[in-house]
Amino acid sequence: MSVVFSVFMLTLLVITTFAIVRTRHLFVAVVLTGIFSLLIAAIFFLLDAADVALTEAAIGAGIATVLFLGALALTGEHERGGSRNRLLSLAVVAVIASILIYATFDNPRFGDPQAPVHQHVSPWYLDGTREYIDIPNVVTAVLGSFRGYDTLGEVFVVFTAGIGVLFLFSAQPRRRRSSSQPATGPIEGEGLRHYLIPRVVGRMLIPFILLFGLYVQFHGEYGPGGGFQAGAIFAAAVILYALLEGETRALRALPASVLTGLMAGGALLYSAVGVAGMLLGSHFLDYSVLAADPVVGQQIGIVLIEAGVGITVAGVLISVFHAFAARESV
Amino acid sequence: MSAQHAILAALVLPLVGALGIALAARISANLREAVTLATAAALAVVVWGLLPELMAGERPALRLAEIVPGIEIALRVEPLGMLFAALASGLWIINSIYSIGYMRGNREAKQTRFYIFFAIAIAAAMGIAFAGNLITLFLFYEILTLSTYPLVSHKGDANTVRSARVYLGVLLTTSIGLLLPAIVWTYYVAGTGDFVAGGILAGKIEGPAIGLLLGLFVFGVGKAAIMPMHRWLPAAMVAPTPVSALLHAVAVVKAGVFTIVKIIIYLFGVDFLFAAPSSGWLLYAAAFTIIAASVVALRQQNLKRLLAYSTIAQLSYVVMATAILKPLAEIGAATHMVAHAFGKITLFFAAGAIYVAAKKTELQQLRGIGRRMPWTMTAFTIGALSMIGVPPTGGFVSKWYILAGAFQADNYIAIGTIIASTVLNAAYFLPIVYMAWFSRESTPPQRDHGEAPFSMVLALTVTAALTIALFLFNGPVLELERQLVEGTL
Amino acid sequence: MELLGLYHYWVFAILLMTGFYAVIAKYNLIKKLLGLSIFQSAVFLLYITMGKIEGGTAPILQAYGEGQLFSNPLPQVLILTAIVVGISTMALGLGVVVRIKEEYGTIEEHEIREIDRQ
Amino acid sequence: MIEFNHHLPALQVVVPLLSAPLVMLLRPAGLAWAATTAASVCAFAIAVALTLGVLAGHEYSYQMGNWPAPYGIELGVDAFTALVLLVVTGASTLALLAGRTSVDAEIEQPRQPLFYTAWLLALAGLVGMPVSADAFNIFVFMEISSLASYILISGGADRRALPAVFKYLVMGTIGATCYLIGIGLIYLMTGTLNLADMELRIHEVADKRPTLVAAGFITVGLALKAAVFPLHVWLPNAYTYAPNAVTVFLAACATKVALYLLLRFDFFVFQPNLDGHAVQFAYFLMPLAVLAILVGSGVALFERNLKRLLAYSSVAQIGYILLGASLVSLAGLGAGILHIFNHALAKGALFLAVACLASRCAGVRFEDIAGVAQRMPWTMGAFVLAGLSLIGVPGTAGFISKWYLISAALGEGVIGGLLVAVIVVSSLMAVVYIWRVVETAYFGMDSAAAAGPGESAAGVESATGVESATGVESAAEFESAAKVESAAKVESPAKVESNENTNSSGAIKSIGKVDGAAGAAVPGEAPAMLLAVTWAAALANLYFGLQSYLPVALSSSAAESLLRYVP
Repeated sequence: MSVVFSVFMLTLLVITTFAIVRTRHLFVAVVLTGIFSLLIAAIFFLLDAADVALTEAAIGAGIATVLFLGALALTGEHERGGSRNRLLSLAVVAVIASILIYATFDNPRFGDPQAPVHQHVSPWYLDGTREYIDIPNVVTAVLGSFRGYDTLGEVFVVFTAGIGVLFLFSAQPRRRRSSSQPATGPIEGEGLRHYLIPRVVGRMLIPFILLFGLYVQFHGEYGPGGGFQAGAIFAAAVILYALLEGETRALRALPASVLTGLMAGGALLYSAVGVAGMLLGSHFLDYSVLAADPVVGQQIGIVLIEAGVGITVAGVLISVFHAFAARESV
Repeated sequence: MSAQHAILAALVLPLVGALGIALAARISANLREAVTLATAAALAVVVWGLLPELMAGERPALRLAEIVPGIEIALRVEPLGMLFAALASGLWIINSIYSIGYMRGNREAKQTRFYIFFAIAIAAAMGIAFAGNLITLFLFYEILTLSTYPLVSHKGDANTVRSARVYLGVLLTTSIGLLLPAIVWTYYVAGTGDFVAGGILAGKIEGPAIGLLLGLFVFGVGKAAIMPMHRWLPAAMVAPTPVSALLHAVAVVKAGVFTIVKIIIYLFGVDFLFAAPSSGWLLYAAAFTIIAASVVALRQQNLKRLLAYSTIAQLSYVVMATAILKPLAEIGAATHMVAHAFGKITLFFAAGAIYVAAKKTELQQLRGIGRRMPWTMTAFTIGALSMIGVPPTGGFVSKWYILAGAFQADNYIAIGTIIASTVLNAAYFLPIVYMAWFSRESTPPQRDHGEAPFSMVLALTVTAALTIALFLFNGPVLELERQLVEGTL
Repeated sequence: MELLGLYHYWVFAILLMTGFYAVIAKYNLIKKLLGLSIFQSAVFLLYITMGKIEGGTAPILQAYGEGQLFSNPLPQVLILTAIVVGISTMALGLGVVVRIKEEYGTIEEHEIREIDRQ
Repeated sequence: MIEFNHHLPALQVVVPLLSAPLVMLLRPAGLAWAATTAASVCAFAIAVALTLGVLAGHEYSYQMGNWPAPYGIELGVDAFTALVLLVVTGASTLALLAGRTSVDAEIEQPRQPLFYTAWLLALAGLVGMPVSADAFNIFVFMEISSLASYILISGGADRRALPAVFKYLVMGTIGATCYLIGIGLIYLMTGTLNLADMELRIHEVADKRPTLVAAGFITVGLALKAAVFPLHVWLPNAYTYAPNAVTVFLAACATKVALYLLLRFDFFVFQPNLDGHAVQFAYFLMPLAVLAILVGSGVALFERNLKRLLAYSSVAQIGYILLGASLVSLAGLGAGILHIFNHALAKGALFLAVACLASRCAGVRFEDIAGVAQRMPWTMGAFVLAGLSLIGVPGTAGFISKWYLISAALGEGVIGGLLVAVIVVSSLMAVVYIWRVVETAYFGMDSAAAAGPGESAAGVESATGVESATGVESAAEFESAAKVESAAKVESPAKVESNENTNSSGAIKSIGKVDGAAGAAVPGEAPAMLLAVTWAAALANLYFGLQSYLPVALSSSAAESLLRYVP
């Protein structure tokens, strides 16, 4: 049953992809990309990757779609130009694809427990998590501690993107856009305040989203979840608020200065935990020295750094959203 | 002062002088020129001071830096280098005296720049003279190229810039394109690039590769102006005359042939090369250059261009003499470097004096000029005679030795070339001498002129005297050269 | 099962190349970015597929007893990172596209090249 | 308690990384600059300390989070790493010290803290890649550096910077993703991400298709990042339209780090284990390297924009590095690695000189810099010096790498002879394109000077002022040239260098005064700080041309460790 379902989902994924590339209507393409993300998240779930599925759903289907739509509002929804060198491109693509498919025939058998992937490093993680960290979610343990340095880097990637968008949009446009906004758009800075039903439903949703975010943030050690997902969910809540109540109000609730503080603060928190390990006589990012009992120390460390991740991700995503949204009204 | 200090001083003095010139120029032009002369004199004292030790058989050496393991900047005084250094430092004094007259008489712009780069070029020449290995030689060779570029492009107008581009282009192209690979090749096969009596390449390389490596070296040293790498020399005629004198007599072309002689004697080794059939082409290339350049010189109407082609021919004398690969011919080659230096600098000084005094550059304008400028034209005559190789001039001495070497080797091509070129030299120099003394001025000059400024006349008189002195008192020069070929005599 | 595994890898290859096609063949910059996003997502699929163990479950230790097989946590961790990297790149890319629109008035590559050539 | 030295590899990354969020919060811009510079200097000091340790025979290995490799992430520093770290941190520090005024001119004050934050992130990413011994961690830091580089380049004043960034972003992302695919396939086959562990385990699966495809993907992905011909198309525009300080920084080191990774993977992981990989590597890269050298130099010959000219020259120089590596010999690889260092020196100094020119000219096209040497003699002096190094004139750093490269090629028989010819021809092309710039700057008609005076009643007066100014300036210039020559001959160049710096700044002041006299019509020399750093970089070319112990020791040791599998 699950095999059939997998095949169905994968096939659907391919079809969606072709549709994204073919359509000339960028709005449609973006919405399809959201669907693509949901589909692939479902496939991840089938492949036992719950954390990844949750992240892909929150970030790929949620945030990315919002960002793309925000950009479309500023750049226009129709693709004018066609394709260049279609045949050549297709040929290149076909050649590389066949190389890749050629490679797959020597791959270890799908799901084979004896595959090198499952034999070498990962069993250690399962045992190590029990022994050194003692939390149920191995993904969180690996993410937060064993490969905590990657995650630190990842926070800084997000941070960099935030800096980048802020930097790009701090430049004054040299010429004002001539075309006006789409006629159906809401009034500037007002959000959907004149639309009663979305507003009421939306406002009811926001506290629950925030609550869910908190749950995902702190439940990450026990089940799927963690700072990235939670940060994205927080951001989603604020973005929803901004859509409903308007930019101005959202910015009043969470001013830009606070957002930059969040961006920097999360990253600093994470780094500070790392440096603390160093100062307490061990290596960078070694949390076991944070408490008398190394296992407790690891747990404290993971909670702290996950908090740092969440703060930065939320700060960056909200800032980026505001940057795109505010661009129109400049 | 120990010999090591003296070697270092020979390098540093001109640079200090350059700095002093720059500083002095802010105070007054007279002071600037005083600094130039003082530096030149000091340098001559230092360099000539090394002579007694060398005569006694010492070979002072100095290591400056090790660029990478096995490759170092090292200096070592040996007879050939000493000869070159003594020549260059001595002529710098005379050239400076002359320059002062020329630059002032001609009201040239940017005189400070001129003196500074002149000093740097002399420093580079000292470095070439005393280089203890190939890489050091190459370093100073390139510095010489670069430091003379501002001198050649001195005027700065479009034509000058174009010619200077040819100058730099040919010299850099040959040095990077051919000389550098040859140097790396040498280090690669021999493991060293030190100049050692008897050569370092014997047994390390064989067959046609010898000829190829020799070719890379000979054509890589563009400064020696072996055809077809000679184009830069006529192009560089756009430079002020003292610079031409520097290029032709003192530093640049001498550095070229000096390098070739040094490479043949100290890297290949005369005997090794003599035994290698693939190196025979060098003699033919040099002989061809001598004849071809002389024929071209015959057709020139511009005095400086004529002198340029004459230089190309005379340089190949040196190369050909070396390529005879017999000790007497090597002595002839070294002597010819000196003789040509004295003779050619006299000729250029004369040309410059004529330009400053009469603003004349073409051969046809020189009718009867001997009566207005007797000192200048007497010197010119002596220089021309030396070029032809008529006694009592230095040119005769060197030709004598080259011929003796050619007979030693039974090399009839060399003998024939020398005879033919002597005729050609006479054919393009003697008409000028004749015109200057015995023709009447066709049109009266625009202004009534006499001799050039005193300092110029003084300089050219001195060099003419030196040309004759080389014939009369050539003992020390030959003694140095005897040491040079000691191992092979 | 064997075939299903291969199918996963083939879908990876197809998605990758479809995305790549959009990047190299399309003029519209947003479309290029969408292609790039698909290109990256395909790699996620590659990693997650290799982490799957037959009969395994999500690597959360609490719920199961001894002897339970767990899927490989490491690819999942890597892909969590890669997803975040992907969205970061997209955000920055979109920012650049918007700025290009403001400066050039178009986001079609060939039109931008025309404008620059003038 | 672990001794401090042990932490150096981690601190190398953490210092710039941690400083980045702090700088973002700093106001005003000057403070952000100061903090960034301080962090960069600090990183440079750490790199120097690591280099000294490596030269003393120490091998650094650091376990992040105290988890043993291959389970945790390991950092490692050897000779090759140290060389690249020196280049990266050195370039950043010089560019920052020099770049204050240049950045002020190109980027508005309120945007600067963000700009400097991105700078530190780029620095952290660029040092994070070489020190990491974990394949995936390298990817993460690659992304940090890439994203940050996009930001830095997008700060360019010209709007063409934006399409350039977009192209770079797309190609960079594809490169990084290809790398990620390669890593994924190797992980699939070996189950590990640690490079040393990977090297141990890969031979078991060496003949499997995914491994081969992985090697291909990693090579291509990194080649894209390293702008290996023909994957270089993102580079010229990105370098041309980036802010000048950024060009100095990135041109000196960004592609070098990717090359480092490329060599590391191909030599360290693949070649000892995959049959015939060395030959494939050579056959694949040697033609590309030769083409890069010839095409890059060839395009530079006809380019009229100074920055773009130098960018194409970079494409050619990357070819040199690859050419050395593609010989797959100790000498060749050593020469290539050495050129990483020496090219960074030469190109950094050249772009610094360009920044000087840009600070006083309307642009850096040939029209804009015609005759500029009259009013900016110091700048052009440094440019000439660095240009000579790029050409490979003896006494400069560029000569050293050319020497080794030619020696290595000579060891290869007939093909070697052809390669020598290629190297020589492209050196000559370098002579031409550098000299075109020099001729334009020294002998061209200076439009600014010509247009400057004569506009007002004071025209005559200011014209004479200009004349006197140029007189003094040219005197000063040649004084400097003389001293440069002398520096070449004194035993302790370090001391000379410091003297030189004080001298030059003294002279700059005097020039400044003369300018004041000449009036504001004609801008004079570049800002003192910028000029001083430019000269420091140019003199470094001389220093390392005469005392090349450090880079040669590092590069030959690096080549030995990469080729240790050769019996």
